[in-house]
Amino acid sequence: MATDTQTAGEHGPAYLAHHFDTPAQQFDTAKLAMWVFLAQEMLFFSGLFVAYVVFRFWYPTAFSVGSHLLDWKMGMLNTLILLTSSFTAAQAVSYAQRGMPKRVGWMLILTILLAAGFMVVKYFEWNHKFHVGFLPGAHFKPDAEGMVAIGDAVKLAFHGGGIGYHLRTFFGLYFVMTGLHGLHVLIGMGILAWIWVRNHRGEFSSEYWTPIEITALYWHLVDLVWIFLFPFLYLID
Amino acid sequence: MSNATAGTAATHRAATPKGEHADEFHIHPHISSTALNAKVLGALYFFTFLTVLAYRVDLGNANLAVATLISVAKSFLVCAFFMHLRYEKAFMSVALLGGIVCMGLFFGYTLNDTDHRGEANPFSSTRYNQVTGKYAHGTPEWIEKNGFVEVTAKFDEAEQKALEATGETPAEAAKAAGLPAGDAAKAAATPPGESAAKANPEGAAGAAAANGKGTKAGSATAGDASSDAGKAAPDAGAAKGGGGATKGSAGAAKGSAGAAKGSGGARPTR
Amino acid sequence: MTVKAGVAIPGTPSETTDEELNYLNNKTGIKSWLLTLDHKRIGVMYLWSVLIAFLIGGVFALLIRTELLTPGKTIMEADTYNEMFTLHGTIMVFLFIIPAIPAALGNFFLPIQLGAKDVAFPRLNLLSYYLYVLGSLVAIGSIIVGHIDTGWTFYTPYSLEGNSSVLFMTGGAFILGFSSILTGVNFIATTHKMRAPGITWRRLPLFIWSLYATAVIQVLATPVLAITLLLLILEKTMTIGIFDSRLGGDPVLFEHFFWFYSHPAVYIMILPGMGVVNEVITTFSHRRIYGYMFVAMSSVALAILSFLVWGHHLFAAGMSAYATMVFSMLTFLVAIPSGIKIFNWLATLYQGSISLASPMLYTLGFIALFTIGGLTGVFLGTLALDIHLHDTYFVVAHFHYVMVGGTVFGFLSGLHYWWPKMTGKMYNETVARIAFGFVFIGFNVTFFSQFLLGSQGMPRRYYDYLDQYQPLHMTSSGGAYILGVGFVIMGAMFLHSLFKGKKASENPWGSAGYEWMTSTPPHPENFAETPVMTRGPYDYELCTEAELYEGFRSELPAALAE
Amino acid sequence: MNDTPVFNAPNGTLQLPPQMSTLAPHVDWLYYLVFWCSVASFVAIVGLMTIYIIKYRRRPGRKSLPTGHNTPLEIAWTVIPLILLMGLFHLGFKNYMSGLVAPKDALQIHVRAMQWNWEFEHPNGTTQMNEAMLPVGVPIQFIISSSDVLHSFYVPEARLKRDAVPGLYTTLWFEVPKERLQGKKDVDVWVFCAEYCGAPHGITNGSEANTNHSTMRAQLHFVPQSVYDDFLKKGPPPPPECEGKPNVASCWGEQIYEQAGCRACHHTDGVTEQPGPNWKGLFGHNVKFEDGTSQVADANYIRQSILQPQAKIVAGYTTINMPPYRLSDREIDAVVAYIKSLGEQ
Repeated sequence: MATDTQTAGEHGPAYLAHHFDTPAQQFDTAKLAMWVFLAQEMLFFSGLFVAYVVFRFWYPTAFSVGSHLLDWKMGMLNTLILLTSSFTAAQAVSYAQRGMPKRVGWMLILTILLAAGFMVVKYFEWNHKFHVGFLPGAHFKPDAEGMVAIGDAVKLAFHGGGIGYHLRTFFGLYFVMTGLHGLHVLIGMGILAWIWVRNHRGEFSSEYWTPIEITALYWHLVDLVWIFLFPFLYLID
Repeated sequence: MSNATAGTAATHRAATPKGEHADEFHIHPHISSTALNAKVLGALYFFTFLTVLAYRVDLGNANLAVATLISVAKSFLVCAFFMHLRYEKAFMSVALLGGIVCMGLFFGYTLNDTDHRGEANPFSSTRYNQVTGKYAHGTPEWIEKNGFVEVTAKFDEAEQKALEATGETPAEAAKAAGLPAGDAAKAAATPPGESAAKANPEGAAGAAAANGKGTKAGSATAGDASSDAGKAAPDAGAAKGGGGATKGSAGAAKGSAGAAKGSGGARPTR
Repeated sequence: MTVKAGVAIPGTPSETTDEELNYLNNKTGIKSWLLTLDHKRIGVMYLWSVLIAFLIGGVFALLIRTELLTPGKTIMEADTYNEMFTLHGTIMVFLFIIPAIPAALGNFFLPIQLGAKDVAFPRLNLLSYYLYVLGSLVAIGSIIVGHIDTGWTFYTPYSLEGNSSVLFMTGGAFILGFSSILTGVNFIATTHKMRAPGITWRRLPLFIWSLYATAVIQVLATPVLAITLLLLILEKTMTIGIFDSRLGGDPVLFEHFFWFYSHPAVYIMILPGMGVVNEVITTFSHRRIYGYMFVAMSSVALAILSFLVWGHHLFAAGMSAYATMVFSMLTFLVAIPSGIKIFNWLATLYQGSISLASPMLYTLGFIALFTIGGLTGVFLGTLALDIHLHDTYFVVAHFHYVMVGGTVFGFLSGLHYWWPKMTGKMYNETVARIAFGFVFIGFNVTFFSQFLLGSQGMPRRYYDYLDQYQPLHMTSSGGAYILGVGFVIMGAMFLHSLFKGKKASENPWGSAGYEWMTSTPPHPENFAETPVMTRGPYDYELCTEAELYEGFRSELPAALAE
Repeated sequence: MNDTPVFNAPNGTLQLPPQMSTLAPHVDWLYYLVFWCSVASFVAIVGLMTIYIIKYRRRPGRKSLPTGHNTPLEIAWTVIPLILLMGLFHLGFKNYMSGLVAPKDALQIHVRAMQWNWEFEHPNGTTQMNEAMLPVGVPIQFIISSSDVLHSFYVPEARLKRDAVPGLYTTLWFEVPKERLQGKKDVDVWVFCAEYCGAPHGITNGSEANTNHSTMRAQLHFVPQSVYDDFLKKGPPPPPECEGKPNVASCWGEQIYEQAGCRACHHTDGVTEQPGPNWKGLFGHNVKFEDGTSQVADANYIRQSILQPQAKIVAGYTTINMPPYRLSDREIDAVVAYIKSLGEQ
């Protein structure tokens, strides 16, 4: 409906859609909708956390053993990376509000780079798990190195010399939780890149920066999810 | 009543602004200073180190609570400052709270089920039966026990002949006549794996021990069972009776590693 | 502007050039429909889509009832039968009943009733529609891929076995879920920020209140369906061991996850129907709704309570006794806001000026049938009775009384009520009433007999049954055919109206509602000028007699208008 | 059991099936309480609606009266139903618990559900497929589990139902009052599967017993305690229909083939090889397995295939997993005899 957008220009600035009366109304509507959408995202992840808590209470030993097989240093590194990227995203919004598009661009690039760093660390982590056979669910078949890593824990979490039944559940949850979070990171990187392009084109100003703020809100949610994932998966005793 | 007119495509917008923002044409946002954002980031780093520190210190069961509390504090910082929730209209917080309440319901009610199964009745919704010492069908433990066990089948040609003709196996006939030799023959004719699965004397004896009462039939079969099984049965029964007596089946059934496996060890292997 | 009917879409404009500008004639051609950002056109596209889904689901229903005429094989084998009821359930739930009122009628009338030019995010709205189409196609694709026979609940571990058609169906439902979420987000933002001057929260039409409550559920519950189906898909493809008992997972956990969404989903289905009833009952009683805030707040209360009671689907499933206790107690609470609504509707009729036009017939039908549906819900909430009645035909009858007697009657009521506004055409009132007679009688014959079947112990999803149940099954099937005839008559009536119908006036029913203030069919931007509302949508006291009765007399048969 | 009033209708009513448990009269009383309350509410609501429609129908010159407000009335119709409903909740929960928690001395019967059969295991290990002989006048606790998908153990005449969940034990109990025998040799009670559990793809007659969800039935034969004790000692005998036949075992085997649900997958016409291998001519023939080995189908092979079907999978049959069937020795021998007789034809 291109014609509508063109005629819409008659009643205000170009970025004001035809069905809104004021930029303030448009801005508030977008932000409100984004918060509602974030509530939706929370519920989406809550399903995974519910499953996590149920099985953690059922199989405490297996979960404890499982978490010791994860590298908490990598987890912490990733936490710091994501927290920093949240900071740069917040800074991007601040600079946009003050009308400094150059700095906005740099902050967006930094955010994307940090996100990429997060994914690289994740790649090495997953790669190691694949390598030693710590795969989700039915595919959980540790090789010799994996068995060494499990070590003494075998006595606790393994049964009759067979496969550790509930370690499979732990790794099933680990891969699904970090996998879905990683997917959100990737989607966020895509959106951030697109916002960077629009910023580069000069679409934003101190009067109009709604998309930057909306994207930053999404990015903070990705950070929030990781804030909980980190101790729940990596730091269990 | 109607104010619709045959308008043209380019109608004039109403001059009166509508909605809740009567005179807000320009947006006046709260702008967070770099210093504030940096302070928040510092606090977040601090909490991250704190949560790792708390993990290195063994706090027992409190570890999960501490980790959760620190995470909540961190998310509060992110929401309030990075996401500007402090400066937003109340509805944004309502949306967030609505989500949190909903999540709470999801957690609370699901756990109210999964963490209290088997409390009204030890057989109700438990993975492990303390009385018979068996895992339910379909659990990994059950599959390991029953899924891939070799059967050494034994088939008696004479028995088959007798059955085809009269409907009674020689063993049956002997049993009916009350001859002990018949029992022995029958026991021998039964493949070992099958005998465990079917006759299951330890199950019957266990039930008797736990309930303090066995049906007549149950005791009779336990008596009939071969001497080895008979010896093993009371031990197993006692062990499992003890398990059944402890309330909160939850402990025995769900503590995957500890209690359940303890009784698993006491079970006679098949 | 020359107007040509580009596509077969309702409200085919007449070939005159001096027609008022409206949303149907401002642009033409297929592209103007497929790429439209106009909420009205998207609403119309939704309407066509859900009607097609309803037709497909209805055909499956008739096949099921035909098969059940006799015990054993009547026309199909057991596996085909299982596929039929699965498709009937999934199509009716995900493709028809959830989007029917909010996405079709709601999309059309929410902005109009708010005096807004469009929903808050028109592009998102179009995206929702295309997600709906995509999800529907993927879901229906499961028929081609293979044999989908899990039932619409996809309970594990049965759904983990079998072929990949389950992946298509759940994948389709996953996409449909996002369509639903985005619509919900859009509606919440629109309701908050797009109201015309003068429309305060206390003057908000009750249809909007119910759509708002629905949207809240859509946003908060649907993501849990998404994650559930995603986990199911992952479980099936990668065996991650969350729902699969063989890997230490818990099948009952799947039921929790599933019903955390699917119970609130029942309110996604019924609340908009209740919203329509509020509009219709005031219009045809010419009376302000009794206890406006009570009715509005009962919608919100239902939305909140809907999250507290999902466990009543699991009473027999091996849930802990604590959980059954809490869930049963909370389930009874749902009866309170539902009861408030019914009592308030009765009080609205009291001392009104009641006309029994076809939309009102469906609304009164709704009240009667929803009462039965609600009261039988009390049976099912009572623990000891649920243990007997759960998963029997009693449950089937109960939810059809709520879903068909409630939502579908609400939808039909709204469709008849708003048809003139949407298409600019009137339909034949006499035929509409005949169709109502068939639908109402057919429905009751079909499903009342199922209450008896269920309490006698006939389990649901049965292909074959003991001979003792046959008389009631035959009655039920007979009713289904009557119901089918009713829908055929109705469809013919609407098609006739579309092409040959009399032109409708702006306010044929004499309603005080906001949406009747604009032209018929509505202006592309709903109101030629942003309206300023000086009264509430139900202030019949403030309307003159001429306003209320003028249009009414001219449009209806004399007998009605008297 | 508890002090809920009872509604006695041993042979059932229009709405409810016969009462075959001590719990049923209590549940039925509750049912009729809710029923009559519902009828009263329905008549009140629809009655008022009808009266209003007639009394306040649209007529010329009559305008609707303005809507008033009556707070006490609204509070009344909120609070009164709430109190009634909480009373109902109490009664429902009490009866639910009495169906869940069995008396200490209950006879324990293990029930295993599998697609599409019910297996009953008596305390001494005797198993029965799709039928069970049980004593009257004794509380019987069924401990239910499932080895494949969800099923639900539903006994309409006892007003009880409990899902069979893989990986969990669930339970219910009931007692058939002695009076229900009324001099008869036994009373039969149906067990249905109430949780959808599917059907094999490509079956030819879904109305056969134990071939899909809708025919997954079992019959409980309630007999006097003495008869039950006798049964436990001797195990299931060959059916009376087979007595006097030239080959008793083969006749019995054919019955087991029908009743235990073998025919859902195995045909005996010598033509249809799906879903499971055909039985005609099987005996004594060489069978090739998935792992490349082969074996002559003798009695021991058939025995193992029944008890542990996954031990040796015939080449080409990997898609459907046959569940293990725990038949008694005599029953297995009978099935072997039946398969043998098919080969000889």
